[in-house]
Amino acid sequence: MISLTLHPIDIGAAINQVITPTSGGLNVFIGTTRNHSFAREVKLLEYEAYEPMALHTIEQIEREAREKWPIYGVAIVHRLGRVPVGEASVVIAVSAAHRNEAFEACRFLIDTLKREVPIWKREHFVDGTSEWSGAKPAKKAKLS
Amino acid sequence: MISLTLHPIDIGAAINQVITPTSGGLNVFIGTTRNHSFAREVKLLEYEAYEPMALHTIEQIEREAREKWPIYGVAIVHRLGRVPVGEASVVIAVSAAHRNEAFEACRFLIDTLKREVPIWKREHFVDGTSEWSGAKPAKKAKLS
Amino acid sequence: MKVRLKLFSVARDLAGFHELEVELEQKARASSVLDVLVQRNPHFKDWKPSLRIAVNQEYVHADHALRDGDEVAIIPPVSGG
Amino acid sequence: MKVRLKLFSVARDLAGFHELEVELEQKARASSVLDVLVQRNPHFKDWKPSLRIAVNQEYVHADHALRDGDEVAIIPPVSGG
Repeated sequence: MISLTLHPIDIGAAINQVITPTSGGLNVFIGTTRNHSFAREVKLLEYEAYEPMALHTIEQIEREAREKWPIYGVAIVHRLGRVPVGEASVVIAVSAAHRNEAFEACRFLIDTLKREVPIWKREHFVDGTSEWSGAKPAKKAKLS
Repeated sequence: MISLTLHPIDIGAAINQVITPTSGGLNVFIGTTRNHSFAREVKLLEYEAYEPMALHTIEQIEREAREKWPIYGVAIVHRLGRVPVGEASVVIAVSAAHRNEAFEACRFLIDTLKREVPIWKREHFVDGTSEWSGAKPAKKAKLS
Repeated sequence: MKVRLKLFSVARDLAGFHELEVELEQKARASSVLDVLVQRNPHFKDWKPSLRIAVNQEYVHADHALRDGDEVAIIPPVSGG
Repeated sequence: MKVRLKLFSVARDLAGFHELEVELEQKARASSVLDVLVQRNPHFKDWKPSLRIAVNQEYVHADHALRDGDEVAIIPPVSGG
């Protein structure tokens, strides 16, 4: 189950999707909006995606994980739009016969998602300003 | 939140307990009953605990995890009694500012729980027999 | 040839548009679209090293040969998760 | 002195009881309760190397000195999770 959604993620549904009668261990990663970023107070995060490519890239990394580990169920759900503090922006659930594969595959999926999938996070601060997360030019650009 | 329960574990409740406004990443391990064990068909697992010591030992390993990693919320729930195939026997949820600590602490908690906490699993097979999981004497005992 | 250019995140803010049909010379490479963007806004020059390019929803190298009708996306450093 | 002995899992099955008050000599060690169990059922001898002992809900070494009123638990290899 791979999806992008504008609504709060149903974490329980994602988890239930990946439990199979053959699975003994399940690892789940949940990314949530936290109330600060580099000492600045965050009000909410806003995610945008290049949606078809994001889905396609998530499918690729799921395939890659399945080649590396004998895993059974995989659910990857990313929320788009505004995500208030304390709510989930991403849920990745992986089941396997044994816990080691579930942990390793889940870690691989979130690490690779964060590096490869075309989704961007805009941080909205309590002081009313906002900026794209980590967006800095190679050389300091004079942005007007 | 640490608990032992005879009832199905409310996974969503355990997860919601550990989300704090300061947490950015949450890792959850869920152990479920699988339908086979060393090629034998399993009907259900039955857990018993030395309850006060199990709770006390889980508290100790949570404290140990908190000394090793800067984690925020921790929930550890273990089910006792009969757990049918596909249902959760244990749920461990850990939140932290960043995913690395959440993953590492969660892995430590389940690994240590499985090694130290006085809980035992009896496997009930589809063929009607049952036995304590992994129970073999150092030398082969002639059990009557 | 013509390609459909898509910009996201900070690249879109910098360019001031999200989508544009761009006319390129024959034998254009993926990097050619970056040159077009730099012509329109010199600030893109500073961003060039951190931008990735996707053609028809796959990441490509800068020297990837473009074809008429391609969808070319400018991918600033991603920050999902 | 008297200690309260608790057995679990395969140890309970082997002994045939879950709890028992046991009379031990003064200066008894944790391992003394294993000797009592072996006396009652020789099969315990084969299990001895894999049994851990907890006194008042803490794991102890075999030479831990027992005290009157202790709760002594025989902990076979655990298998929770």
